[in-house]
Amino acid sequence: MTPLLMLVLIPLLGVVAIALRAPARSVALAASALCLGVVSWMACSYNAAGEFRWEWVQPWFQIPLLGSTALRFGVDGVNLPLLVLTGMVSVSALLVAPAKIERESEYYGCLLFVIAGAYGAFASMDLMCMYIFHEFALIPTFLLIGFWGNGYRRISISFQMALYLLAGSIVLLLGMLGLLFSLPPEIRTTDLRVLQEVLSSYPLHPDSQGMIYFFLLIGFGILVGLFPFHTWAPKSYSAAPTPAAMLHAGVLKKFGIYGLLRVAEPFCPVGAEEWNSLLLMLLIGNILFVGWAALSQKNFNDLLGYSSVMHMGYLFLGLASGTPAALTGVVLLSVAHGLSVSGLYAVQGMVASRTGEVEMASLGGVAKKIPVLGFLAVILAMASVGLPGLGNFAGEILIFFGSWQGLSAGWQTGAMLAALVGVVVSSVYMLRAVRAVFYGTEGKARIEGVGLSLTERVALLIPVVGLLVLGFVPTLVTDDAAASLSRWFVW
Amino acid sequence: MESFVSSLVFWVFATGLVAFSVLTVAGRSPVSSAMSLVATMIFVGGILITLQAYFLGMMQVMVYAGAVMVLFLFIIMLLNLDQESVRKKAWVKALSGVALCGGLFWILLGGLGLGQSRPLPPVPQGSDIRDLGRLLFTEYLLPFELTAVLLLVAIVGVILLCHQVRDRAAKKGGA
Amino acid sequence: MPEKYWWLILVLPLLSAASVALVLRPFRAVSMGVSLLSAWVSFAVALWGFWSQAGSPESVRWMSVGGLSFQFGLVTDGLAKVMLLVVTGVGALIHLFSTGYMSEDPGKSRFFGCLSLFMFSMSGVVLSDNLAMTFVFWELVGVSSYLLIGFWFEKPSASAAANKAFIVNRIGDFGFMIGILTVWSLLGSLNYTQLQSFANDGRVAAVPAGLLTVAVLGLFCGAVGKSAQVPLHVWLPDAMEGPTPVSALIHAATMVAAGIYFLCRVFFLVELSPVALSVIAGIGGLTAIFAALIATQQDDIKRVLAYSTLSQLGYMVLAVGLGSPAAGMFHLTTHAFFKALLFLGAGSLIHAAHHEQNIWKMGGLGKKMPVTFVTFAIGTLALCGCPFLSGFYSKDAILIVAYETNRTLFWVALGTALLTSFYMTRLFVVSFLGEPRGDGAAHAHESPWAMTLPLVVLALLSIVGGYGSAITGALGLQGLPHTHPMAAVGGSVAVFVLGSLAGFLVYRGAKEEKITFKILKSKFYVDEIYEVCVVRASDAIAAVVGWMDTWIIGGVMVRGVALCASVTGQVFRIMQAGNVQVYAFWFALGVAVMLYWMMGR
Amino acid sequence: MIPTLDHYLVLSALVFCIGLAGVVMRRSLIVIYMSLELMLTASIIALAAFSRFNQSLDGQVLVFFIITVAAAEVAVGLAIIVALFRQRKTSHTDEIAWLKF
Repeated sequence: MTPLLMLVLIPLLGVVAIALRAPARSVALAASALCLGVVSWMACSYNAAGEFRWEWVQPWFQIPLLGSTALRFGVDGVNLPLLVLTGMVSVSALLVAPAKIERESEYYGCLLFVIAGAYGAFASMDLMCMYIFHEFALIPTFLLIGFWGNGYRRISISFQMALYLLAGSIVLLLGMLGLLFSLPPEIRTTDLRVLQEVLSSYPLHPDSQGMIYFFLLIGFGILVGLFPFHTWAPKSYSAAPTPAAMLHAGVLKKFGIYGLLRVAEPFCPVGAEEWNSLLLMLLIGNILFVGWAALSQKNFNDLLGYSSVMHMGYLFLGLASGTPAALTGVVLLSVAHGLSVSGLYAVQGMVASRTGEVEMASLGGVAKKIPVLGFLAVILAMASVGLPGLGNFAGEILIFFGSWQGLSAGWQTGAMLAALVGVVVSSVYMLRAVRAVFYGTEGKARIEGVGLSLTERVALLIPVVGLLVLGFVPTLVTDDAAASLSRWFVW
Repeated sequence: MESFVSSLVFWVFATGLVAFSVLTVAGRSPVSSAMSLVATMIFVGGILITLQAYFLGMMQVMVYAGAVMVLFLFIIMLLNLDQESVRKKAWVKALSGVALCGGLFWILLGGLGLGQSRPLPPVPQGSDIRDLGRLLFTEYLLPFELTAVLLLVAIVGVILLCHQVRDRAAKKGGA
Repeated sequence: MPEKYWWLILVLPLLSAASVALVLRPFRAVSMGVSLLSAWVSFAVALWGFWSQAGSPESVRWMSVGGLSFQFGLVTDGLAKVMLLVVTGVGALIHLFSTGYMSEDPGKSRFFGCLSLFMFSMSGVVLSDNLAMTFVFWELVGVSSYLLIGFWFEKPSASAAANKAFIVNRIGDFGFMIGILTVWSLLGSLNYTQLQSFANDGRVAAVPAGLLTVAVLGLFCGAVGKSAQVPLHVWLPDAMEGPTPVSALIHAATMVAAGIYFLCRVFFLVELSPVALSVIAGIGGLTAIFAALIATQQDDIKRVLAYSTLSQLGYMVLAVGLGSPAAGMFHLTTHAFFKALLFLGAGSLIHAAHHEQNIWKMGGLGKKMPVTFVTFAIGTLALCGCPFLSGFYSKDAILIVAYETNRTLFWVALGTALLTSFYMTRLFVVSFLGEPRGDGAAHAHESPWAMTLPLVVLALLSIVGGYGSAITGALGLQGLPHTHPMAAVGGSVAVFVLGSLAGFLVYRGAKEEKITFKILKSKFYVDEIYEVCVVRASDAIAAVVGWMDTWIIGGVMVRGVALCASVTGQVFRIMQAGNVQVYAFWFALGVAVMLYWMMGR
Repeated sequence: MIPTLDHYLVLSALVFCIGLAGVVMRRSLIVIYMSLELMLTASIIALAAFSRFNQSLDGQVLVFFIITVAAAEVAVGLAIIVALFRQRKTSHTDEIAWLKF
């Protein structure tokens, strides 16, 4: 019973317990806390310097053409931090989840499904298994937005999101199948580690690599919110209930990046080279276009959605440059970004529950009425803007230095400059939001229910403490990540 | 000499057949088209006779001209259908129908591979009603039984359709 | 093992800030005490460090991946020791002053927490031994100034000023990061000592001049952002929204000086690109004259002092640009003393006159507040360059350097000196002499000892500062002028006398503003220009981009796909006419087409 | 002119197309049914001709089956028309279009 299987099973058992009329919220909280315990135990006792640990294989079903698809779990320096991120965000999301809500058991059941899907997706070492777990986590998000979301257009938004992500998954599936079918039948397997060894010794044919990489890039890009395919993200996050928005923006979005890092970049290096200029152009769009779109947002919820899409641009910049430092920066920044975005969504949820208002124009004076919320919100806002001493900055500086090494061609430094301008733009809209919502005197929206309850304080403390630890001691993540990446990539 | 007579007979029947079939299709009132259909059936029987399929000729006349057309007439009388009123945009439908059938006829001609002179050989020995019966009850026994089942199903179907109608009428009448 | 003690200077303020934030927030007195203690202990360590020859402790590894590794070590050469003395010394005095000034403010513990955070990040800027760490503390200093400017966040103007400060600093840091990345890609290292060795053995000279200029100008752009030079100076006057001790500490003595300190720190790189030197000197001179002109027309006492700081910073940058960082640093040290004194004096005036900041509503405070009066007088004289005071020596050094190297900039500097003594005398005369014009000023009384003691100490320092050869000697920087050409020294004395006399004559017993220049009073309309062509323009772009995002990408592309799916559905629906014959027709047509196709006609 | 196989085939094609025209053009259901019968008889002619041409009786057996099937089909068809007429009082195809989408 390896810990990884426990990570997936505990939430599912939680769902079963909820189905058997157990009190939904406490079961969900217990399950996610238990998972966090398991994950942190794994994090502490992981000292294999980039090697794989706790591997576990369970043959699942045989697809004649695709070779043996099996439940393969494994952990190394790259996906362990993401698992820890999932643990932390899921606990803080469930702490923020409201106690009394109609149809409570389905609500917490869906949340647990999302958590199980996320754990499975990040822990799996098998192409198909990764894909299936990700789909497994998408459906409950669709339900969560549809039933318990906010805003009168949430039904159409949840449909748009579900269809958009399914289209993305189909493109992704095309890429995966292309990858599998370009292998000679006898060695065709979906086991990522075997694939990595096979492909590092004799790589695929260059132009088939180009095609595969393109499909994988667009497929993962849609799941993450790459520039032209990002419109579903801000709308669906602002329509989603707070825990769902935290889990989806904080954790599930990172699956696309993790996929690109684990599958697309190492297996098709020639393809990556070929599509590099396209990716750079799209990520400039991501940073500048979405950045300026964020500037024009009037609603605190949409602003967070646009800001999380914009920060994806930095992750893509790291992936586009492909140097060891940049890729390690991608791992670190995705963890830090996951924490800061989920924290900010938690703050937004608390402000919205107290004032019932989301428009920034009519908010104000929250820091005066609830000083603790103001204090923690400023820290989280500063983190997402990239203040040194907090995790995001360490990730961003690694990506900037790494991509400055990697991107030598003239105009590619243009992409770098765009990313740096993005830092200024992100600080402008984030500070405007903090000023509009927290500073100043009370706006039209009355603030009642003064003071943060203990669960809300803990829910916010988890990301803040995580960010501070990452900011001061980033080697917790970077050493193991660098070791595993150098083992996984062929430089 | 007798070949001249048989060809004459064929042409008479053929022209009659075509004329009356046009009449059934283009007939004004249903009764007149029913009557012309009876004539067509009789001419088809004749054609079969020229092909030395005497039993089938007789069958055609008796079953079709007799039973089927009587059924038609009975229904026409039962429902006392009136003249068909010409709809406003009728010419569109007529034109497209004629175009379709002309095109189909032209295609069929192309497909039939005419022009190779394929004279009809003399009828071999043993091709009369007895052989037909033996064939029917040996080689084609299964299809034969199936047609029996088919007819049974048809009868049950008809009863079911019409029977229900009367029930509802009675209930409506009673309520 | 005495090297370890250097870490105390960083660890103590950080611990005090963290303890105030997490635990001590409700206990105001305790948090004030903790922060005061940490400030004075770190000042003591700085003093010990200044006299002892302790080396710098070995560096700590922050992060290392492949070829790229970020270390965090301390540099403890002469320059750092002097700057550290200034920072911690002035910081400790201002901590003491703010115990009095902020005594009745409810958010006092938060204020002292932010002050400790600032001390941590400022000493970090001074002590860090490589470019990456300097950048880290650079941004931390920016954030702590954001928190302190926006201390009274209920006031919309304060939070707007805080945002403006942080964003303008961020724009400066944008250039700074580009400079760091270029230096790193050109020379491969970030560590100052290594870079210094590269410069010495000529590797830097081998670098293409254009790229080196870009790197140096990038680094200078960071200094422009932090030390509020002309293009990015707009945030400093608005930063006066913060409490006065904040203005004194951050916007007079320490933070704004970080830019000049950094320029002196990397001067071995700067001097290798003459283009960059001339740009730096040009911007320095421009800032000096520009700010001095504006200062003559300001009515708010803190705005006058803010613009005077701007113009003195211009002086220092001018000195560095003219190739003598030593003069710049010397002026920085002396300026820190008397500008902090002037700001604290203004603070005690405001505190006494019940938060009245307009000088035309003050007046006659000299008699009521003797200690502040005397100390403010000393500060004003030092700033104007009155002989035998510290200001005279440091400003004189810069004038001599300007006189020897670049004559036009010499006249600019001289003109600025004239304007400086004019507006300082105007300020002094209007606020201290004559009768009280506002009711606040009418029943002002002397501030408590906690506020006046630092004034006296700073006044002594402003007098003694000029003679401290120990300071100039310890700097270890080159470029201090040895000759004293008569024209420069004579000119500066003449200008001092002329400016103060004019100021005194014009404003003696004046009831309201005598000379008004519309353009100067409204600060050359720079704020309005920025508002229109930067803020409003980017909001317009944002609106267009936002509209495009929701309608073009979100609407046309996404909805478009959905639309064409439903349109094809509509088209096929028309075929299902419901009429049996139409079906028969289509059926027959299908058969015909298939036959036609099958026969390959 | 001795009638060869082609004559019969042309004849059956002609009758078939006339029947089809009737189905497609006429509006009343009964006439459509009659033209349907016409199409069936066309196939009977062709089958008989081939059976004669190939000198085998299989064609004729098939004709036999066609006739029985046609009979069953007419019975059910007319029952439907009767039921329809009783329900909707009409037998014109363009008034029977309730299955329209």
